[in-house]
Amino acid sequence: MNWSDIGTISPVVIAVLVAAAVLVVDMVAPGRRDPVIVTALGGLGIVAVAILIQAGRSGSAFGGAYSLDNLTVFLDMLFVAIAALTIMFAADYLEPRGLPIAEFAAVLIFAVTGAMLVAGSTDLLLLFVALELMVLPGYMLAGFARHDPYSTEGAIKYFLLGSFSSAILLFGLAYVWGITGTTRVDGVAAALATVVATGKIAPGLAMGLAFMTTGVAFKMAAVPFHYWTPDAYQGSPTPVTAYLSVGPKVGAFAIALRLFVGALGPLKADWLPVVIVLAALTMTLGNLVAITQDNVKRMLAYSSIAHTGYILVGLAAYAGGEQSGLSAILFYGAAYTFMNMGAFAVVTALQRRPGVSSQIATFAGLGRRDPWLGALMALFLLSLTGIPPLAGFWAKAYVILAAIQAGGWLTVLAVLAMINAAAAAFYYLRVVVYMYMREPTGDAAPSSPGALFRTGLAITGVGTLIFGLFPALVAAAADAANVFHG
Amino acid sequence: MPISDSIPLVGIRWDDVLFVVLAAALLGSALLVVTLRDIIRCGLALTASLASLAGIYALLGNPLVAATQVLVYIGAISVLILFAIMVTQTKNAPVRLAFQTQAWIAAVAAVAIAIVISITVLATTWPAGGQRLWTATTEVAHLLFSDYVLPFEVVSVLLTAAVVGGVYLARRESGPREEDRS
Amino acid sequence: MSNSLDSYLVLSGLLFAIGTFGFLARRNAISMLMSIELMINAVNLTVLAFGAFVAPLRVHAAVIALLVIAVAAAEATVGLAIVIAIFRNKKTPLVDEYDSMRD
Amino acid sequence: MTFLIPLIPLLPLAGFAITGLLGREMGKQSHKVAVWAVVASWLVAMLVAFGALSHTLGFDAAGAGIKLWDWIPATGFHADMGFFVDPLTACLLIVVTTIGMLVHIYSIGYMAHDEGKWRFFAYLNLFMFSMLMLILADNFLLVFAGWELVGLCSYLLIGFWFPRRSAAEAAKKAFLVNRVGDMGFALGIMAIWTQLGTLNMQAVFAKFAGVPHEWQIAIALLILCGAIGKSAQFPLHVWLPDAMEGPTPVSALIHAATMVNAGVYLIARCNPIFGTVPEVMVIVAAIGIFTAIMAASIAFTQTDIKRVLAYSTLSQLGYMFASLGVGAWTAAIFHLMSHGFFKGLLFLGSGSVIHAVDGEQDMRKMGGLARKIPITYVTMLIGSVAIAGVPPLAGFFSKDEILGGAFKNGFLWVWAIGFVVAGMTAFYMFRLMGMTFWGQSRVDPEKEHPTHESPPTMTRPLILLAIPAIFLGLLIGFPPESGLLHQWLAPVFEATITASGRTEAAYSFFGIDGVLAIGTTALVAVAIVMAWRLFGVNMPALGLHAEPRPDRVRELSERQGLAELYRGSSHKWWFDDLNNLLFVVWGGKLAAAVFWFDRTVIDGTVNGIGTVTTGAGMRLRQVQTGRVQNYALGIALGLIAMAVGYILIAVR
Repeated sequence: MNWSDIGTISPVVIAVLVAAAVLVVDMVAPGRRDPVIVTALGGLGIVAVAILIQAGRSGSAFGGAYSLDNLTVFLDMLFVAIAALTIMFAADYLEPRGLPIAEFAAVLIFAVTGAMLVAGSTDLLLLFVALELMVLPGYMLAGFARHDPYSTEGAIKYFLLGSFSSAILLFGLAYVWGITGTTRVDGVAAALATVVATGKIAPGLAMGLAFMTTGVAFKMAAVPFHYWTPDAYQGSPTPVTAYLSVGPKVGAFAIALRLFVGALGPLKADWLPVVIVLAALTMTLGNLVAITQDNVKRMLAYSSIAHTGYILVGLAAYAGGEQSGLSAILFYGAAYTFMNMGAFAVVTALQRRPGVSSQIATFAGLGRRDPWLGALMALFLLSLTGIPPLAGFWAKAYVILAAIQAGGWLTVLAVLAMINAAAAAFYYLRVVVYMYMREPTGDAAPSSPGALFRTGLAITGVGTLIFGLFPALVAAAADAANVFHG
Repeated sequence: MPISDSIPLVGIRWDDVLFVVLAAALLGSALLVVTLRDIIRCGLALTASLASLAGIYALLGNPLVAATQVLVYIGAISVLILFAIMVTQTKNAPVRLAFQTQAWIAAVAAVAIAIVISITVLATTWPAGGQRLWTATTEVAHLLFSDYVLPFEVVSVLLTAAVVGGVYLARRESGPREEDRS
Repeated sequence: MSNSLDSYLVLSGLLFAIGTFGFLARRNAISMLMSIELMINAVNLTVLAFGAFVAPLRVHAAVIALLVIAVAAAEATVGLAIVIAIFRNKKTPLVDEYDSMRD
Repeated sequence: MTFLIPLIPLLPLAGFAITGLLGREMGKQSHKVAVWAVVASWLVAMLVAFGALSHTLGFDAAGAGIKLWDWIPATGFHADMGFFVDPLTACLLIVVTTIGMLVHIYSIGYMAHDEGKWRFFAYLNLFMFSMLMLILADNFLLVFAGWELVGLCSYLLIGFWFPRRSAAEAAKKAFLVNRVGDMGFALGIMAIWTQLGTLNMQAVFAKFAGVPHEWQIAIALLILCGAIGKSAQFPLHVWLPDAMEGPTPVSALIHAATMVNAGVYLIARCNPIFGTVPEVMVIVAAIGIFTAIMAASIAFTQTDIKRVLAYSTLSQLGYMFASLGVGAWTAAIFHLMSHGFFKGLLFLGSGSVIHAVDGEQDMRKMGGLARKIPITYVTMLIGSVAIAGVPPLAGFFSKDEILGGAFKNGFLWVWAIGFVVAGMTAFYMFRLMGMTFWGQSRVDPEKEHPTHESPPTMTRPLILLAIPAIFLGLLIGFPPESGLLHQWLAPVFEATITASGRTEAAYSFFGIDGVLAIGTTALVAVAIVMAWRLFGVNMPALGLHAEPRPDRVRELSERQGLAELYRGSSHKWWFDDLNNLLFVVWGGKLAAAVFWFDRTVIDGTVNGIGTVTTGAGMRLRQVQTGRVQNYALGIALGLIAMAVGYILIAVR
């Protein structure tokens, strides 16, 4: 360890300091909301600057355990944005419920620190530890409304299943480590390349792969390892759901990139069929069940499963020989972050007053009650549906095009993805129908969120629109972040 | 006088005997952990199985990890047991039924997992020598603070985060009890 | 026997399976936590077994095992906190009674 | 002047944004912004269309485009945000902006008392934006964007009167069926991209000959799939009749004059693609002409005035498809334009009728309205004459060119069916006129009294639309096959026609063309007379009067077998009976059978897919039991399956 190593991970270090600072500020001025928010958002701003300073540079630190490259920069920026948006949306939600913003922000920033470390990990052990740092705070955030039975129930389900899957993942990692003899990702890849060159892979390695894939598939919420998603998402306080639906999900795909593409790349012919099956199941089940949901939060939870499926199509396309599949994943992650957080933010806005449910009836007549909120929700839902020219359209187009380019079975997968995208219109538009084609229900009060909240909504809305109209910028960044060329 | 490697006359190696004894203790106590009805006894069985594991670690030539195992887990497990007592001694939750209705399927699944692991392990030729190696503590310390210093630091952050969040969640405090219909 | 990697790996596999069974079959949240501890310890046994038989992994195994123990401790902390929180709300440690969200 | 092009869609978009977000505060004035936006857009569009058609103002014969920005310049995949205007686009611009503007004006009166007026105008503006994007786009992706958005607007507008359950159902059905077509279209776009590496339309057309033939067929079929969905051709036509649940201006604008034409436009636009695959062209012709006769036969027996018009629209769109299929490209666009005007007129007229009789749509409860709502009556009569194909109104020329094109390009069967459909069209249109405007009033007594002509904002667009319904044919379609329209569109279709080798003989009045025209006109005349005799007529100015004979209609439709055909047949009635037998009895039975097939089989399939999907979802959601250990068991089983899978892969 030396100073240049610290410099390389400076965004992570700063993020930890920000979390600490938030707690300190709360101790100095207990129960005050604004100093905490200013500290948290300002700190995240500094983190963002620290990340951007590193843009374009590349190198590794800690003897190859951590890699600074465009992928790290891209994902780190995304994670910081997710954290900032979550805090913006959470403040207005936590306050009326008497939940402390300081602990929330600190735990959230810890989680995001873990995600940022995941993005840069090129070491199996660091990857696992960073993953735990990402998910453990997530369990606590899910149960953050600790007097709410739903919140704690979601949290314990999430925690138990998450720990179970972590153990499974760790078991698999141990075998891969034992067989390849190193924890460094490039070392693993090199060892596996010789394994592949010399013939069949050993049964022990196959078993290890199975355990690892299961663990990662769980974190992504891929079917049939998705069960935690609907309950955890529905039970969590809505801003937390917004965070959970993008943060750990993008983090899980970061793991997939570092682990499957980086370390297990030489075995891609072996994990490709598995990913294809997972993608097909995930898209289809997520969509089919989402159609039947009457609770918008739960519907969005199932739909987030479906989106996992689409993203997996990009991974499969990569394994099928199409490099751009990975750029597609990154673009999808960015687009999904904005539109999905936006959708959850609107739900949050409606639930600002405690006791308002997220049943679809809550949305009745929203388009007339509050044209701005309605229009934004419609924008997010249409983008999630994949209607051009919004962000979600390009996201889907990218992964599907990559799959078609890869050819073979992936063409079938691409067609399946399109069928699923078409079916998805049903449940997203159902909400639009409620907003614009139903009379408002009596007790629905206007939401009128605060300025901070509105800023967050504006950012997600503009992001969804801009990513759709000018996708070039993000696409170029995603392309540059695809460091696995060649 | 050095003791010979194997038991005189019978010809079975001493460390094989030790291994069998420890393995049996480990599996037996682990089975007790998952089958005993009384949660306090479960906790005691868990302590026993973790202690057997510590023995196996020592047998594997890793006294440092064995020692850590004993220290950390005995501490952690006692907390678990205490907590189990605290939780289960309420009148509302007697330890009536320890098992899920799906216990049989669970048993089948667990056996299947055991079989899968065993078969694949046995079917694989490991790149391993036939002799156990001894690990010196200084080497471990050196490696931990060179190659693995970042994971080590991250674990410390992780523990901090766990404590911050854990204290918040577990803190007893008279707050407004909000019912959110979600 | 004690000088064969296979026997340790099979042993750890059995331990992992026992832990899985406990996790799937026990109704009490605390029992489930204990089962997870068994599973994580099975992983550590695997790691140390590799370390004891594969020369280049020797020292690494110990480091990994130590860090995994620490992670497990953090996980236990969070788990206990969540169990306390839900116990306050639901007044039961039996997880199959936590089923207000479904379908 | 190409810099003006982006204004055409952007003005309605701005109107949508302003009206949508601030409309509620504007109250009674909420239509102002929307209407002026469309009027401004119309002015610009006229200027651009003038330039594109006269090859001035910066346009040349091949058209001109404007690229706004690189939409997506990622590696290996490129698309621009750009517009392209050529004579074909210009023709569509004229139709879309003119009718769009008139419908906006009409809606001021029609929606005057609806409290959701601002929403309505916002949606209409959004629709105009989407539709204009669709026709102006210079690449397939942008077309697709417009394609999806018009579908969305149609969905919102069909369901506009949401308290009516049927409206919501209809909206859902329209969306579902359209998604099927859209998916085909999207797949087609992807196929184009994998084969050619570009999505710019002109570039695609230039390079398309180099694509392997099986891919050419696949691409053409997939695009056709999209066109069928949007233009409501068999078997994806089921949504259009139900879509009549929407407000009538919507039916006029979207479901008659503009959006449903998108499919026709798309195929015409892709003529270089379709020109290379004659086998697909035959499919296009077959689908088109089958839809034409099927829908016409159903229109015979419908009693809801808007449904008659809806089936009529299906039938006329079928004509256009048939025309495209036989290679009479210009005729298809000609019919698209003339149909847009007179069908828009008919729908707005029907809206005026419905308005007059206080929301009644059943023609059996109308009758004798000619004197009470004279402007509506006269303009609708013009529309009916035009659609029936009476010379020299617009429909005559365009329909005649289609039939002539089919005949001369060797598609005798298309011509024969089309010929029959021409007669049927005339018959059911005058059935509609007879039941609505002539004869005795059957209006509910309590609705009888306040029956009144609509306000000027509603009648003026009718009058304005009647003008092109009369003169459009003469103006741009005369002399046949060498009129203005043919000169305009020659650069667009020339290459394809030459490549197909079907350089038909020029139109000659005293050759086969004249004979065909006379034949069709005669049939139309007979059909009209037939309709008069059965359903009545009352045009004192022309000295025409006949009372409706409902008893006879009933009797004819109840009569069975050929034996009765001759009973009491005098020479005078023979013709009448035969034709009535054909039209009313057999036609009625056929119509009933087709209707049954349509509602039961096709509709049932559509609904069935929805039910099956939901059912599967319901079953799957039961997996989520709420018990965490069931979930864990699922994960464990998944783990075992995955381990087995990986081991199988490893030892393979």
